[in-house]
Order: sequence, then structure tokens, then C-alpha cells
Amino acid sequence: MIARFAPAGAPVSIREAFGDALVELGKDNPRVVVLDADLAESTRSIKFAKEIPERFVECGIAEQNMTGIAAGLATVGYIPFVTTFCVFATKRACDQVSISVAYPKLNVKICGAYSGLFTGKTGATHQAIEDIALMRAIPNMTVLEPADAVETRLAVKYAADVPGPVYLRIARDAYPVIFSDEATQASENAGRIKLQLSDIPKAKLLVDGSDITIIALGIMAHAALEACNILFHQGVSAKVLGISCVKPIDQAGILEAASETGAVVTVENHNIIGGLGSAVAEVLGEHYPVLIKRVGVRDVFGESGPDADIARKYGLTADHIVQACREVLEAKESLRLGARPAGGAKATLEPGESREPRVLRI
Amino acid sequence: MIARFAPAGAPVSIREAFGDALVELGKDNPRVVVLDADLAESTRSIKFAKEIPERFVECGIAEQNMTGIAAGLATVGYIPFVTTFCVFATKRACDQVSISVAYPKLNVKICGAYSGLFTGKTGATHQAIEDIALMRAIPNMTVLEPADAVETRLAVKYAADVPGPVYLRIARDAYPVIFSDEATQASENAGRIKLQLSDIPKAKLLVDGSDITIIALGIMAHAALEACNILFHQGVSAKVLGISCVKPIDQAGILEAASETGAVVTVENHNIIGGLGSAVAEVLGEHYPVLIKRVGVRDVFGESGPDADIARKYGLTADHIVQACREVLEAKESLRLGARPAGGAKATLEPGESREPRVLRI
Amino acid sequence: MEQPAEFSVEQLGEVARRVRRHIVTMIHNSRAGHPGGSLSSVEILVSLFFKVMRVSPEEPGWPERDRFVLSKGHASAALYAVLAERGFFPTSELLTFDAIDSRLQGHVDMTKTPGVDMSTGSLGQGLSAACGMAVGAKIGGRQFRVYCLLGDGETQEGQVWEAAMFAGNRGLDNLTAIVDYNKLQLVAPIAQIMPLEPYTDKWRSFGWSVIEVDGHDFEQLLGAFHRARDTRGVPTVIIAHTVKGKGVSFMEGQVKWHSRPTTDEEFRQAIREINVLSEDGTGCGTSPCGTITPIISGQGRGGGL
Amino acid sequence: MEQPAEFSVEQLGEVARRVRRHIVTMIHNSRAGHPGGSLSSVEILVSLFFKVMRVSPEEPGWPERDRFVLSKGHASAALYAVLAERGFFPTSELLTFDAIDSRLQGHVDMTKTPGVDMSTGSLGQGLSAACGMAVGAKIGGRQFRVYCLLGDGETQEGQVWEAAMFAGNRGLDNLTAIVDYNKLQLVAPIAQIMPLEPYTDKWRSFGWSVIEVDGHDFEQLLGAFHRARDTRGVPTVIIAHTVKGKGVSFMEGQVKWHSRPTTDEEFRQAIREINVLSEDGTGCGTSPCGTITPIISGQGRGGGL
Ligand SMILES: Cc1ncc(C[n+]2csc(CCOP(=O)(O)OP(=O)(O)O)c2C)c(N)n1
Ligand SMILES: Cc1ncc(C[n+]2csc(CCOP(=O)(O)OP(=O)(O)O)c2C)c(N)n1
Ligand SMILES: [Mg+2]
Ligand SMILES: [Mg+2]
Repeated sequence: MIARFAPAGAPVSIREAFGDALVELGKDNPRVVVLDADLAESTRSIKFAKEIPERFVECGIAEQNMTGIAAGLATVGYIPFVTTFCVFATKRACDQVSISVAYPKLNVKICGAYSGLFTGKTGATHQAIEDIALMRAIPNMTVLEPADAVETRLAVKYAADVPGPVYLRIARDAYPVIFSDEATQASENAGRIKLQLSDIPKAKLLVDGSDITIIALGIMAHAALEACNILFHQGVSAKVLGISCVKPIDQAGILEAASETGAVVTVENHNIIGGLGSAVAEVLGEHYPVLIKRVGVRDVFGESGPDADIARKYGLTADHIVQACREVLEAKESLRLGARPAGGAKATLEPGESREPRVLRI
Repeated sequence: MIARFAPAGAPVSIREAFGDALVELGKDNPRVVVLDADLAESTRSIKFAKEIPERFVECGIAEQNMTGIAAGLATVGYIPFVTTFCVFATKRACDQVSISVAYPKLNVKICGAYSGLFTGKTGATHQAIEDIALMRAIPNMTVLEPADAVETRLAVKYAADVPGPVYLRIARDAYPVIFSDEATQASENAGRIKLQLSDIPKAKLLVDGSDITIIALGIMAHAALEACNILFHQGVSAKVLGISCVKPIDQAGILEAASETGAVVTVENHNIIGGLGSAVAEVLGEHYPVLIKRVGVRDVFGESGPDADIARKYGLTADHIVQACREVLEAKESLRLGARPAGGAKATLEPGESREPRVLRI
Repeated sequence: MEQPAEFSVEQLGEVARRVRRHIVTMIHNSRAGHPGGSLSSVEILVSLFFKVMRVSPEEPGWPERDRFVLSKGHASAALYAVLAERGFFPTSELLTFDAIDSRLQGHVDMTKTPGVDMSTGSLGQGLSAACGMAVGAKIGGRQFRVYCLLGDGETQEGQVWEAAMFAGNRGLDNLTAIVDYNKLQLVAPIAQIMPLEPYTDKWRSFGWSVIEVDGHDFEQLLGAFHRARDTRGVPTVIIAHTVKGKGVSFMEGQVKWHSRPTTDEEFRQAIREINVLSEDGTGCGTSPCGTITPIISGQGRGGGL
Repeated sequence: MEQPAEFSVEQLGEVARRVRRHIVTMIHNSRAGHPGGSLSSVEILVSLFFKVMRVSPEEPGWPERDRFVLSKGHASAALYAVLAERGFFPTSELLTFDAIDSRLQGHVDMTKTPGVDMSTGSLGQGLSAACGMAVGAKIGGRQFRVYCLLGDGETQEGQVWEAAMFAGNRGLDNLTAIVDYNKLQLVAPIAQIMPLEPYTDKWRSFGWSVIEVDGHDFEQLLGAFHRARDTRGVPTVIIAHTVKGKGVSFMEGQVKWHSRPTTDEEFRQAIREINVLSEDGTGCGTSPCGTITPIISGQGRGGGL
């Protein structure tokens, strides 16, 4: 099991995989067009521009118009992939995504690159911590964030296949490859989890465990796996679920894991408000309430700096996940012993309150 | 207690109260300026334009620029109130609210009129069902939605007082007045709940009860009170909390109510994704997990039609709240009896599970 | 019916009258809607759907049809009336305007209404979609043309200028924009809110060919559409000078009729005036709109902005 | 120091050289940043902060100071270097550029850096904020002026034209915009991505007075700022023709240097070239930048777009 969360081989760039996948898709399907707003070098949609220039539409620095153009292209039969940074795709063109794309259910794929806080020292204006919340709140949207290069390739295919609007969130950097698919060389398969197109919408069991469930969105799977490893050595058996489709979310998969472990920690490279953490809290609260803790950006804007420093300062490391797991496990124990919730805003439980023991599950 | 949820007197227009409050504020404070994007007749900021034209800035149909202008005005010492419809304030100018206003913590008050689905037959493009999710996901924002004309007046004052960016969500129509403040005539005080400026950020106990907590955002307090009444006659004692500040949310108030009743229903004129329901699910999940059900728009775009038809079709009536309460109470009982969560995505309980018919309350 | 039918200008005028009657009736009936900007755009829409555009009412989704984007999506009543008159759906359905479950939404919805090519309502978005359709035609080597109607106030939205820059640079000569230049926006005249002049300079500097016409004169409109079709290498914008509320005396040039429903008395007067406009004084005679019986009440609390 | 210091054009040139050295050093040190668009805007920024604007480095928040908005917020290195040279903070702090906990963010942040009047980084937003400052001055009868620097590619954003329309109609003669017209954007030349010509026509049709200058010529720049100040009733835009990457031969006019950090060898060559630019060939001599010792490594994995 250890092998699973220590994948061999060098990290592979997610955005390069994205660019390659666009080209592959475009060669297969003449209805695919790619749009850019002067960031093709960074998003790597430049690869498509070079290979299939006649179906590449450069829009200049005008994300609203780009999104509307994509909507128009979709109405006449194309499958447009809009490419820019996450922040501009979702915030600058929010009304256009909502009204020109999602409301008429047009077949537009909004691709945001440079997800979360890891954006190459650009600082808060380029760090996407609200994008999932925005896209999740808009009806008819499918919201995807793949974890590695292999899943990225599949996610692009999945986006093209699934009818209607999709938001695809792409990380900037290289990450270890944890999945393998049909195209993966046999020599590279060792320790990897086999992935099919139909797995994209599902919560993927990366590591099984019984004490607590860690649910990680996209690239945070890597920190989650590291945390799982640390916890393992501390005697805690953590189940790790990888989510690449945060809307619609795999409710059944989450509930199953929650019922098996009775406690959940979510991990996302995004504000803890409105993203994966909220999605999981919604599912659990409505169906099977267990304690949850959300690891992610704690509702603050980020800043410039090397990724490692950023991760440490803003709470996105394996250590933060471990810490959250321990807190949840402790709180779960307290709740089981009958503590009441805190009156104050900070503390989880009010000390000294006695209450009927509440058994969540036999 | 019945009197509390059957307030006497004619409904009073919330947007008129908003317009009046702006004028009052502007007369008191020379730093207040009001901005408009060609909707002042509808938002009623026209009142300010007529009374204090020198501090009214008409921006034309250009919400992005209006938001940026407000940011600039704030940097030179003004307290700008940006007025337009909710959808345009939050979606069209999302990046501007985030980067020009919230990131530098500027003292701008974004006011959205025509909240939720009740927008005078305009249909989906004007129905604000994503706005709270958007504003909640942006760090540094305070998010307000008052329930009646009295609370609207106080909320405008509160927005001016609280430093930094605020999103203030204003309903289009008239609603019964459930609160009274210092300005209220003594003759009108009967049956109303006294409200002070300092109450705005708090969860307000509108009706006490012990079986279930209904938490209603803004104008949905009225439907919640009606539901409470119906439930009362069915033998269910519902506690009703009115929330006018959904961010930051009154965690302590919610936890106290949840611990007293053990089950929660949230009610909002907004998508059930990202708004009040999510906020409450987050708080409960992290501190005191109990069953919750979210009443609101079920992640679909709305349509044109009379408000009553819309409320019925999209699940915003008192009956929908009653129904949700009954479902939660039933599910709570099942969970207590040891049921496991459903494997399927739709059902709350696993099919084939036998459930005893439950007498809700003696 | 892929090719535009051969209507005379007189016949177009008769259709326009029927359309106006539909508009005021629909809005009166639903107690909501936008009479001013609907009435100002009647001749533009009638020209397009009855003379200029290749459309197929029997097969609204015909892939090679010309496309139309109503960027000023609040003029829905006008478009619905024109579509119904053109045969896309029964005129009797017009009375469902703004009711629950109706195919005729307050702002146009392409998923619901036959003949509507784009959903709009948030101003400033339509021209971008039209650019997408036009560039799609170019990429695919297809022959259809794209038309987009904008409000004058609407062109204060920056997105319009993004789209204008794109279309100009891309040379989208299969795209024709029309601005319903009725000089009024929602709260006040354009001149008071945010003037657009020198307006033709703006469009020219963004790379467009500009034609100015009287937007209520069919001959001028048809001539302009003809010139636009013959213009190569650049998109054309037709700046149509119009009167907001055209055809109903008390609405003409009055900003307050942007989105106000009529009282019963106002409604009757409006219908009287529109009927008198008809040359023989008998109104639209046996035309479909004769079958409309206004339902004066019955759709609940009034709407409107 | 509320009034601009009395610098000669030669002295400004010397400051510009120091600023260029700071820029390449900061970007090399942090392994991230935007050299091209920083270097093209040096003379514009030096003119503003050393000659044109009334600012107070001792009291950066002085309420009556002139305001500056760097709408092209990615040229942060240039602004920081100019602010440090002007005394807003020590030049030694420049080396914290882009490091964690630094006051010098990748894109400018008004809450962190003394002398920065607006946070930017999402293109197209700055001119709106500048309009707000200018209209605030008008409302309050205050005398400060507002300056806003935009990228040429940036003006493809529709919000810029919304702001342009507002400022033009409102007659904001206390507002001066400067476009760093370096003809390149991120991926390619403007001419290939989305041309802006006829550019002066665009601005004029939106109600602005337009002045074109060589954006590396202090005399022309100062003359233009003077004329802008004397222009009544309309805002002025100075279209500054510049060279992206100006001052470093291998960066000049090269789109790839938009946001690329230098290798050690490239860095040394850049510094050599900038030093040679100095008239006496000795570089900036005793100037503060002499104290900078580039930290060639040490800030972790490289950044940049
Ligand atoms: C983005 C956006 N902002 C505001 C509105 C509200 N609104 C609807 S119509 C209108 C006035 C439009 O004026 P104009 O474009 O001149 O239309 P017309 O006169 O033809 O009715 C406004 C402000 C909107 N629908 N969309
Ligand atoms: C809204 C937005 N879209 C895209 C970007 C990414 N971006 C940063 S700089 C740049 C190119 C800017 O070109 P230009 O304005 O000409 O700047 P300069 O040449 O002066 O560096 C782009 C596309 C951004 N920062 N903001
Ligand atoms: Mg108009
Ligand atoms: Mg440039």
C-alpha cells in the first residue's frame, strides 16, 4: 500500500499534459476549437495554436468577449475550449459563463490554468481561490480538477464528451503521476492506480483506511497521500479519496467512506468557503452528519512567494492535513463523550457541558 | 408567541426603505457617495440622486467600471455605495469586486437589488441565485440580507459603519415588518422584535422551539415563520433563527440552536449551493454535526412568472419548509436507530430500509 | 421557407402594425415587460425576419439559417411577436408571455423559444456570441450571415467594445450589428446618463463600416442591410435612429415607458392608435392578431423593473 | 518633500539607469517577474515620480498627494525601483521582491507598499479606479491630479473603454492616462494578437485629448504632462511609443521577455549593458543601487507566467 502513495518517476507537468491533450482531441474531433486571451504560452494551449491554427481563436486580453465568442461557436456546432488563467476565466467572465454559457447549457469548456495558490510568485491577483465556489454556484456546470498528468488527459476527454458547460481547473506545475491509463507504458504502471474515462466523475479510493477519511481535490491528492503516510506511522489508518469532479460530486462514494470512518477531512487548493469542503459538508450534513474539517485557504487572499513557502504559510502542506486529522479525531472522541458545541466562535466544544451521548452510528 | 409570526400592518417595501436609508445616511455623513449603473429607478437609489445629486455618480450601463470607480473613491476617503441589480453587482463585476475592492479591503458597499428569484417576471437572467455564493467566496467580504424594511434601514447603517467591503442584498418587494427599532412608532411596536444596530451580525431568535431549528436568510424569514406556524399546529416545535449577516456567520448562535434541537433546516432565496445552506453545513460539520436540509433553489436557473408561481415551482414556500422539516426529523430518527447513509445519490435513506412511522411530537 | 418571402414595403408596414399590437397586448396582459425598446425596434426586426434573413419557420434549427442575436434581450416582446407573425409558433401563444412555464420568457431564452438563436438579458453579451457564430461560419466555410441588435445604452458596456475590436480585426464581413439608437436608456436619456457621441467615430475607429438610417423606414433599412451584405472585409454596423415607444403617442420619447405596463385605459388608447396607423383605418383585419383577446387581469402581482 | 524635486533631464537619465539596474536585479534574484514591460515604462515612471507628481515619500499617505495607478500591475518591479529611488523605502528592500512576507508583491498591493495607491494585477481595472479618484477630487473640490499607466495590450479589455467613456463624458481634466505603447503583449506582438490602430482615433472618439510621444524621451514626456495639466474640460491620454525590454539589447522588442527571468549569464550581460549606458561608463557610482548584491539563488523554484 505504501507504494501507492510513493509513485516512482519524475513529476510530470500538468499544463503540458493539458496542452498535449487539447492537440490530441483537436486532431480526433474537427468540432473542437480552442480560444485564448493572450495566455496561450502559459496555459500551453499554444500547442494547439501551432498544430491546428485554423481552429485556434485568439481573442486578445478580453476574457468576457472570449467567453461569449465560445458561446456563439457552440451554438453553431463547435466544442469550444476557452483557455486562460482560472481567475480570469471565472471572475472576469463570471456573468458571461453564467448567462451566455451555463443558462443556455451550451457546450463550452472553460479551462482555467494556474489553479489555487501555486501560480509562480504572481501573488493574490493571480491566485485562484474563489473559482470553484463561483463555478459550483452556477447551475448546469460540471467542475473538474485532475490530480496528475494522466488524469488531466482523461479530464480533457471527459470534458469534451460530457454535454454542456464544464469548468476544468488545471495546475501550473509538475506533480508525481499516481494514475495510469491505456496510453501509459507498461513499464510505468508499477504502483499506479488504473484509471478509465468513466472514473473521472467518481471519488477514487487512493488508499483504504478505517479511522478517518481524507478527501482531496485535484493536486491536493499528493499532499493527502503524504499525510496518510505520516498518519500511518502515527498509528492512524486514513482512507484517502481523490476527487477530480467536484460538481456533480460523488455523493455515494463520500457517504460510503464517511460511514466507514465516521470523520472526514477535506483538502483543497482553494478557499475553504464554497469549494470541496463546502460540497462535502453539504452532502454529509444532509445525509450522514459526521465531523469534518476543511483544509484549504482560510478565507484570506494569498501573496507572492515560492510554492513551498506559500503552502506552509497558507496551510496546504501534508502537516496541516495531519494536524486537521488529529483535531477531528479528538473532537469526534469528545462529541462521543457527550460534549456540547462551543458557544464561542473559535472553540469546537464547550468544556464541562454534559449531554446525552450521541451515537452517530452503531 | 403566535403574535410574533403574524405581524400586524401592511407590508413595507424593502427597496423603498433602502432608498430612504441611503438618503438618511448621506445627509448624516458627507463621505457617503452613491453610484448607479442605469438602474436607480429600480434600486431606488434615485432618491439619493434627487436629494444629494452632487454625491451621486451615474456610471451608465457599465458595472465593472462602476465598481472600479467606487474603489477609487474609497481610496480618497469616500464611502461609496454601489447600486445595481444583484446579478450585475456580483457576476458582471465579480473580478472587480474581488481585486479592486476586496483584495485591498476598500471601504466599498456593493448593494444588489432584486434578490433571489423574486424579480418581477424578468426571468433567469435577472434572478440572483449565485450572488451570495460569489460574495461569500471572496475574502474580506461582509454579506448582508435584511428581512424587512426596519432591518434594511439598520443594515444600511451597519454597512456604512463596518470597515471594509460589504455586499448588501436587497429584496425588490414589500414584506411584513417583523422588527422594530428606535425610529419605530410606539403604536407599531406590538408583536415586533426589537432590533439594534449591534444585532445585525447576530442570528436572531424569532421563535423559540425545541424539535428543530429553521434558519432563514433575509426575507425568507417570513416563509419560515409561516412554516413554524404550520408545524406548531402539527405538533412540531420549531425554533426560527433569522440571519441577516451570512458572512461572517454567527457560529455560536447557530451551534447553540443546533445543540438544543439536534436538527436544522436552512431557508434561502438562492441556490442551495454556496449560500446560507452551505455556510450552516460548514459550521455544523466542523463543530457539531447534526442533520440539515437546505431549502432554496435546487441548483437550477429560474424563469419568468408571478412570484407566487415561482415560489411554488422552485421550492420557496412555507410548505416546502414544512416538508423539509418533516424529512429531517424522520431522517434524524432513522439515523438514531442506526441506519447507514444511502449508497445512491438521490435518496436520503437506503431503499428497502424499513422505517417506523414516526409521531413527530406528543 | 428558407428564402425570405417576397413582401412589399406596404405589407411589411402591415406586419409592423400587427407586431406593435401584439407587443402592447402582451405587455398589458402580463403586466410586465419593456414596451419602449420593443416598439422602437419593430421595423428593424420585421425587415430582418421578413425580408433579409434566410430562416425556416418550419425547421427553426435549420443549420444553414442566418442567425439573429437580440443582444437587447429585454425587447423580447417584439421578437416574439415577429417570430409568431413569421410562423415560428402560433400567435395565440404570445399571451403566455412572462407566465410560469411559458416558452416566452421575459428575456429571450434559446432553449425555450423556436427561432431564438441566443439567450440574452444581461446587456452587452450578445455581440460576442454573434462574433462567435460569425467566426464559426468563417472557420467552417459556411455561408450563413449573423445579425445582432443592440440597444444604444447597452453599448456603454465594455464587452461590446471588446467584441467590436475582435470583429473589426478579424474582418467579420458576415456579421451585421444594428444599434437601436432611440436616445433613451432606463433611467434617463442617453445624453444625461452617458453620451455616445461621436458615435460613428467610435465604431469606425474599431474597424467597422457604419451606415446611419431612419430605423422606422423600411426602404432605408433594407438598403442598409443590402449594403452590409455587399461589404467585404469588415463588419457593418447599422445605426438606426429610432423613437423609443414608436407608434403609441404617449410612450414616444418617454423614458418612463422603458418597462412600465399599461393601465387598462392606456392599453385601450395604445391599441386605438396602432389601429389608426393602419392605412384603411380598420387595423389588421383578418390577421392573426385579430384573434387575441387581452386578458386584462389574471397573472398575479405586476412585474417590471 | 511635497513638491517634485528639481532634477535636470540628465539626472533623470541617471535615475532611469539605476532603476533599470534594480529591475533586472530584482527579477533575476527572485527568478520571476516581468522585465519587458517594466523596462519599457522606466522613463514614464521616473518622469512622474521625480518631476511631475506632487508626492511625499516621508508621508506616503499624504491626503493631497497626486495619485498614481499602475494599471499594468505586472510592471511592479519598475514601480518599486522608482519608489525606492524616490525614497519611499530603502533600495535594499527591493531584493525581497516576490519573496514570502515581502511588502513587494508580484503585482502591486496598496496595502503593503508605501507609495502604491491602488492594488492591480488583473488587467483593465486601473483606469476605473483612477476615474474614481479623479471624480472624488472633483466632488470634494480637491486639487490633486491622478495618473494612470496602462499597457497597450491591456487596452483590449472592455473595462478600459467603459472608464474611457466615463472620463470623457465627465470631463475629468484632472486625470491623465499614459499608454506604454510597446507594441508587444504576452504571447505575441499586438499586431498579431489584436491590433489597436487607429489608436488615437479610438481615444479621441471616447472624448479624450491625445498626445503622442517617444516614451523614452524625457523632454517629450515632460512636455506632454505639462500640456495635459493645462488641458481643461477633457482627460488626456499620452500615447508613449516605447520599446519593450528597453535598455537590454537581447530583450528589446522580444516578446519572450515579457515574464522570463534571466540566466546568470544573461543577467551579467544585462547589467553590463545598463552600466555602459551611463555616460561616464561607471554605472551609477555611489547611488543606492550600488549596494545591491544580487542573490543569484535562494528563493526556491522559479516563478513567472
Ligand atoms: C448588464 C446589465 N445591466 C443592466 C441591465 C438593466 N437594464 C435593462 S434594459 C436597460 C436599459 C437599456 O437601454 P438601451 O440599451 O438603450 O435599451 P432600449 O432603449 O432599446 O430599451 C438596463 C439598464 C441589464 N439588463 N443588463
Ligand atoms: C485580466 C487579465 N488578463 C490576463 C492577464 C495576464 N497578462 C499579464 S501581462 C499580459 C500582457 C499585457 O500586455 P501589455 O498590456 O501590452 O503589457 P506590457 O507589454 O506593458 O507588459 C497578460 C495577458 C492579466 N494579468 N489580467
Ligand atoms: Mg435606448
Ligand atoms: Mg505591451
